[in-house]
Amino acid sequence: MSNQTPGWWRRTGVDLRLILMCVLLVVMAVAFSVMSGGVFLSPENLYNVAQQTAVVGIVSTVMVLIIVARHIDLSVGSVMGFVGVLIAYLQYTSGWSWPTACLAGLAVALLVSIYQGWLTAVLGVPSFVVTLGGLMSFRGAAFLVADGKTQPVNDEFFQRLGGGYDGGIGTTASWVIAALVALVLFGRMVQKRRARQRYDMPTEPLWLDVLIMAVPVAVVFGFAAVMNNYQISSKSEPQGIPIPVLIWAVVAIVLSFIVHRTRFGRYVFAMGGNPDAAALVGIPVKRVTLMLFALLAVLVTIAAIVSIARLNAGTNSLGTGMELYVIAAAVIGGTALAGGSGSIFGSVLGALIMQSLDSGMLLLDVPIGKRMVIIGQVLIVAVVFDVLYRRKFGEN
Amino acid sequence: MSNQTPGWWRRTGVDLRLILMCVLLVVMAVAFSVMSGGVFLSPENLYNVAQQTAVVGIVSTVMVLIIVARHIDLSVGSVMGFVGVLIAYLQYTSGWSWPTACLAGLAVALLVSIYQGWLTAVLGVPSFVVTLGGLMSFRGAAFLVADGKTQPVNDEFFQRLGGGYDGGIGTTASWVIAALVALVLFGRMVQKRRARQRYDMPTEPLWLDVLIMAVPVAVVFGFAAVMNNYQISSKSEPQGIPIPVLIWAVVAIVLSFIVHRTRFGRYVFAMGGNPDAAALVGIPVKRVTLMLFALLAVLVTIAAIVSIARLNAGTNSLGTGMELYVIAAAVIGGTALAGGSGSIFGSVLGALIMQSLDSGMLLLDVPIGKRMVIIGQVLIVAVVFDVLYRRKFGEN
Amino acid sequence: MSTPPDTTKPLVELREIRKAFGGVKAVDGVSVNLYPGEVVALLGHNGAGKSTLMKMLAGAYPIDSGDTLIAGEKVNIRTPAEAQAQGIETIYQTLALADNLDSVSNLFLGREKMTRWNTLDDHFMEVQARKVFHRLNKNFTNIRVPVRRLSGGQRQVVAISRALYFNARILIMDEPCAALGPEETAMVGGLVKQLKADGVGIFLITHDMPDVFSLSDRLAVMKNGKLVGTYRTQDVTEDEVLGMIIAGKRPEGREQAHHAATAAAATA
Amino acid sequence: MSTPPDTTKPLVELREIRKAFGGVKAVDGVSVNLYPGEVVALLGHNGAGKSTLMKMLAGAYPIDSGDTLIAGEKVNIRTPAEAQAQGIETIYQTLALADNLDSVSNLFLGREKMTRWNTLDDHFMEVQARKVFHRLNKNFTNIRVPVRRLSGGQRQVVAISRALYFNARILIMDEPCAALGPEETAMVGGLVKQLKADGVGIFLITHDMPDVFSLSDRLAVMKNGKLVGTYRTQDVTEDEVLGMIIAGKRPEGREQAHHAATAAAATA
Amino acid sequence: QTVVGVSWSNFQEERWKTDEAAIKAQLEKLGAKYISADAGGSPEKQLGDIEGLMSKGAKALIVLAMDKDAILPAVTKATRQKVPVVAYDRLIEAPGVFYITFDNVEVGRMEAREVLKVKPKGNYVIIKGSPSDPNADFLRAGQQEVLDASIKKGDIKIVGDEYTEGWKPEVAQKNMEQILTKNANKVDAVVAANDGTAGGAVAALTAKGLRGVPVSGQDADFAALNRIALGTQTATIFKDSRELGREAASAAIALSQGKPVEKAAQWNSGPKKVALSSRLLTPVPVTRDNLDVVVKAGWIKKDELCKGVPAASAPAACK
Ligand SMILES: Nc1ncnc2c1ncn2[C@@H]1O[C@H](COP(=O)(O)OP(=O)(O)OP(=O)(O)O)[C@@H](O)[C@H]1O
Ligand SMILES: Nc1ncnc2c1ncn2[C@@H]1O[C@H](COP(=O)(O)OP(=O)(O)OP(=O)(O)O)[C@@H](O)[C@H]1O
Ligand SMILES: O[C@@H]1[C@@H](O)[C@H](O)OC[C@H]1O
Ligand SMILES: [Mg+2]
Ligand SMILES: [Mg+2]
Repeated sequence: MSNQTPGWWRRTGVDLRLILMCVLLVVMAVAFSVMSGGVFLSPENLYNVAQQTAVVGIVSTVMVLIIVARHIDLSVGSVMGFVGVLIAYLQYTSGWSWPTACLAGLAVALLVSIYQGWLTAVLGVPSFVVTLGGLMSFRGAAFLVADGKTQPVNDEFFQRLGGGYDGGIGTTASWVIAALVALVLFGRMVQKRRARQRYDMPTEPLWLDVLIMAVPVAVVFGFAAVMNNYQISSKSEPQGIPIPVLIWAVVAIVLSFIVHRTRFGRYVFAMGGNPDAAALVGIPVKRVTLMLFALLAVLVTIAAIVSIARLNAGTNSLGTGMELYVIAAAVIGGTALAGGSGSIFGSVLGALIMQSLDSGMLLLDVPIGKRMVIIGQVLIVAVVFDVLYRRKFGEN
Repeated sequence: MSNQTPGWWRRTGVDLRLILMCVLLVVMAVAFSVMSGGVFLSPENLYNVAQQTAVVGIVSTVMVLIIVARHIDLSVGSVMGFVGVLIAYLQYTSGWSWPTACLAGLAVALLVSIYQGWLTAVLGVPSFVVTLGGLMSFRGAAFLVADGKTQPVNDEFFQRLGGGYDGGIGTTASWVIAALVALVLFGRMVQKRRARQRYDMPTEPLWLDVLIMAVPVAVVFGFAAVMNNYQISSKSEPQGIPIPVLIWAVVAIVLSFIVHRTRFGRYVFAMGGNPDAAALVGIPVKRVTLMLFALLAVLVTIAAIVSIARLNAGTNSLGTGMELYVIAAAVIGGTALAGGSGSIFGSVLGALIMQSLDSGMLLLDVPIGKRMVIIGQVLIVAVVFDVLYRRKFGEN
Repeated sequence: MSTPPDTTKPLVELREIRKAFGGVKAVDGVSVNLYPGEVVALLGHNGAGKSTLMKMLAGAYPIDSGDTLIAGEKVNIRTPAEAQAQGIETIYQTLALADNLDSVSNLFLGREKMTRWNTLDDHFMEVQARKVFHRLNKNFTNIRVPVRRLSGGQRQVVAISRALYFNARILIMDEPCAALGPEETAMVGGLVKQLKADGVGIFLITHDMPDVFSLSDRLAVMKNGKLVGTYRTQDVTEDEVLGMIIAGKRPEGREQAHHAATAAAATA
Repeated sequence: MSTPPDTTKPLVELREIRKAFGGVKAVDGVSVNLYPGEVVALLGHNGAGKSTLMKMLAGAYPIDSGDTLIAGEKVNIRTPAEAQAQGIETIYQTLALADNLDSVSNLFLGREKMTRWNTLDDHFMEVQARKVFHRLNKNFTNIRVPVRRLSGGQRQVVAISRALYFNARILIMDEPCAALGPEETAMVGGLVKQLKADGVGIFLITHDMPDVFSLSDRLAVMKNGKLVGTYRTQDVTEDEVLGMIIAGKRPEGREQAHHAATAAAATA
Repeated sequence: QTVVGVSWSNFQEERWKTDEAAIKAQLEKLGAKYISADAGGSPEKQLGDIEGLMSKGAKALIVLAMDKDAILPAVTKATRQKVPVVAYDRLIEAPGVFYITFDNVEVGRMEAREVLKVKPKGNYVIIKGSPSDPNADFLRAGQQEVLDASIKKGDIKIVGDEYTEGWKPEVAQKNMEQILTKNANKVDAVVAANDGTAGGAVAALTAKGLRGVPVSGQDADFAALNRIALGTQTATIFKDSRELGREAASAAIALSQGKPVEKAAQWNSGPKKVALSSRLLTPVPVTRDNLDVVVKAGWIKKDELCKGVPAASAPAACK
């Protein structure tokens, strides 16, 4: 959806900026690996980084859409904390089963989100203000749920959602999933070529289309292979893809689909590009905004579930400050704060870059103070790069 | 500068919204007073609230201008922490005198701010991103200064700047200042009437001008009287106006002057109203932006000084999360996040409203969770009110 | 489009329409109607209320009071989508394009063609878009670029195409040529004539007198939110029209025409 | 303004000016000049590069290559402020007003009158503004309201007044009447004539042929960033001008005029 | 070379720097390698940190838990991989964990006891820690145990009991000011959760000219020790983190080699009653009278301790 790519890159539908970001990620990984004596690229560390990134990554995907639509949500961290503690509380203190507790959590998240969406879409209060208030309020609410007490979560199945000891899907399932992805990508390519031929539109040369398809397929298989190579010493089988990462992947794919192939996605971009025009051409702006906030609620709930499953507990500090990382991931991934442009895949890369940086520096024993200084500046550098790129290729 | 006032209010140059906010503040104060058995309106509590608000209030005044110019600064809390620890460190550990330490702190703040301003003004990186990076980086820097160690501040004169035991200016000085304010206001009124007559412009009836002048004069004298009524039992003389409040007042007056009476202020508003137009009519947009960030640095340094003087120490957590309160105060005070409109006096009211709410609820023993929920929602309510007001009086 | 339109019954009747913004009476009791196959020029000074009146018909603003009849039936148009459902298409003075989307997406914005799996049918839309744009401008090929990067004229082409593609019964054109060069302007003139022939009713807002006289059948002049009068274009001179716009002075001895030109001719 | 201007020396000479945005050659080797007391109309299709050329003269865009001479001297105009210092005033197509400020502030924006204590002299500015606005529109009194709330015509009055108040030597008018009704347009026409008489040189961008023929001394036509030609207005017909704009075809047998109308007459 | 991973909760309190130095030194002495991570106060992040330390090859872990429940997944993972875990300073109640601490509840008890000694009767203010740090509640519970009897008797009245968001001194200061005002300054003693918050409370008291109100904290922050020397704070609880660090490091190495830890004892008085091998060090309350403890222990230098203390009123340790 972000058509900033020059020359023939544009024709292929590949965003050069994202490619450059992938390169950045790879360079970073290799550098860290060298400096840490190979540890960074070990299956174990990659498994860790992948699942550590999942929570921020899940929320970032939808934050992209929120920002594209010219909104912002500063309350995601607090709401996630609130919903997380609530779900844990309902299981631990009230003894609910985990599915009921999660549904209740979702219901509350929807209420919160629609309340905030309503203030924004219908009353016209800027979302920055609404969610700034929410940031404070719902952190308080997270405390009130269980009076500040940590709520352990003990259900073993539920814990798997967090990607812990039994939280990988195993080798077979990992291979199957990789194969499925390859199949779908292949099918999509064939379908696209057919459609273009049917409408007499020029198609790319076959080798190019195959290449464009081959790269992600290779990445997926590679990832599965690495994850299938990581075995916890006390277990008989390797881990395979961690469940949180699987959830994140599904979320990212669904959201990409929404962006590229549904009305809702297109309307979100149109609203971000020119809110007045969107209203005038008959887009139900208020409804779309409310739906967007509802979608946010769903993903925040998922993130809350993964988060407490991973921690085996809901704490009232859950998600504190997360909004900053979520927004940063979206922005590093090329989402423009002015609205109207952004990409889901970019947010995935953005989240990975930030987490790799953090994990990598941890491996190198960079002390906390310096680490914070560096992460902040890398965020800026990433966006400087984005700004210069846009300027170079003719954006005003 | 915010010309949203209907009917004859506009003619008088009085902003109806600010009047309504004053009313809100008074209502709140009275309600808290009744519920706390008169404690809220006691001189002692008013002294507390006034000086508790000063730090946030000082930074809010300039945050108004930043937001008016279509920027934002999320790093104020971290930068204040950084500069605060630095000043304390230079005094305590390096043994510098307090004025030198403060100057060094100011120099560092200017460097930081101009670096951020340069990224924003010259490179065109959105200030949201730049200062989000700064929020992380400078919190790390605050830790690095003294390796996380609390730095006590012992100079007695310096401590007075924080408004503590000897931090009031005493009765006589308080009366003198009140009288001076009255004189200046009177002079301004006379001068304005003369100028309008000279240019053959209609003047308001004398009684109205006198009334408009009388209200602030009464408030100032009232404030001085109350502060002169607060006596610490172990002291022989009442406190009088606390120094931090005096600093805040001076800052607010200077900034109001800048807004209304200087080119710089007008340019900031013009840039916020229409950045393209501002550049086309020949306003040196980059220079003005850099100056704005420099001004911010000065005020953040002042706030840092007051802050560590008040706490008698610089701690690495100083100012954590403050950006939210500062922005909230500006926004409650009627500053529009879309840029182009806002008022310094509004930010003063906004800061007072938030702090009164917090301090009032503390007096009433409202537990922390509920307090957070309420403060967040009051922020939203204040802006809902603002939005509805603007809508009613014909803003789009 | 193949059956000849019934040109004797008004397509649109606006009756005593009013609209105020705060204290400003932007539109103040205006009645005007439009017949199939007819072009009514809406004239008036800046701020006369022309755009506001049309925006109400287009569903962009709610009406304060007054009635709207489409093909004789009273309707209540509350949103742009409802107006479109009535066959009303609008070319806004501000173009109303989503700058970050490409021309194809803009053409179909709000009315996307979906595949049978209810996903966007991008290929179909692209092919259709090429055809439509080609009609107005042969050289316009970079239709997959965000419209932000197009020239003023190309942007206007997109906006005009939006209104044409969906087979409007009623077309509102708010200064469609303001940003256009002479060539493009001539093209739009040709289009208006063709649509007329197809039986579309057109409201045309313009400040350009030659356009008024070459394209419109009737003209309605507004001043300060009020209607000065409605005349057959052929009955008035340019000076008389300017007199109405500037001074609000009705030309002497001219009869107002509340019927379509043809209808008036029939009853005459 | 009282000494008669020297109309034999060009006020502005633009030589081989070039400007590209990314790959687009917006202005491609254009040379044009302007004499005191002369109106040069700048014509061309949408996206021809007219606004870009003028924005370079106004200091809004940097020039890629080419020379600018003002009153015979080579200058390097890098910012709008530097252009103003050269006596160049511009009425932008987009008006360039700060919507949140009132008309008085906008009139003086960037050139505020200061008191002797270096503070804004609001009273002086208000009094002056009343006079200036009055000249263009007698009914324009709510000058202390943010310009956001003004009608399109009133906003244009403010923009035009900005350019007039500071005694321009050179005036750039980029479609100044696009949003104006006939009355206001006539007023602007009158103003142009008066400024001409005062010896001001004017570049006028417009799409309106009647304006071209009634106001300009010479006309320069651009197409796709290149100059098609420069002619004395009285030497060409409307059809020839349209031919140049649309097809880039130079009229046969007409001599180009690189001198002011008067100068050309003198040498003829 | 054995690699020992240390996971810190956050470095905001100044004591952890000392702990770190001690652990590092001891590990070096034992020929082991120190690697570490800091969770910046986030339990979520701490999980990732521990995973990172293990992938970096840590053969033993020392964990300062941000949240004793939320840390369990990482600890389980470690124990399953046969990586021994030392619960450092804060309890982690999982089988197999070695617990070494100055008991937080005990610290709470001491904080209250020191103040109670000086002011057995009167109006008490409790300044609690961060509402999102479970230790705040342990401390509070310990304090309550000590004060309970006097409260029931009516000797002591709790006139203020506030959490301190993020352990921030400036918040503690504001809260204290409001509590003072509410009670017309009739406050006789303050029990603060740590030295940072105690600092805020002292600043509030000083500003009201209330000198001589007993205030206690914990951590033996340099700034707090200086206050004790100056007479503005009554007591801090000195948890000699160098000892703690040293012992923890030795324990980690022993465990990683499958050897028993010296002086270990069984302990099972956690909320879940899990039996743990443990080592409980005794925290030392430090007051004006025994300030020399910290100097003798080499914790702080005398000139730092006594900075700005007038000779006339100087405590013994400064003479
Ligand atoms: N959204 C709005 N809010 C407030 N006032 C408005 C709004 N829209 C229009 N107006 C006012 O209503 C009046 C009519 O405006 P309108 O745009 O209909 O004029 P117009 O005839 O289209 O003028 P133009 O020829 O300049 O396009 C003007 O006084 C204008 O200021
Ligand atoms: N800031 C910019 N960035 C990129 N391209 C630009 C920019 N400004 C103008 N252009 C391009 O330069 C060319 C010339 O534009 P310009 O605005 O000068 O045309 P114009 O002759 O003024 O047209 P109009 O009659 O529509 O005002 C166009 O192709 C336009 O798309
Ligand atoms: O020592 C204290 C620790 O126990 C607590 O958890 O965090 C704050 C510290 O001061
Ligand atoms: Mg209009
Ligand atoms: Mg132009």
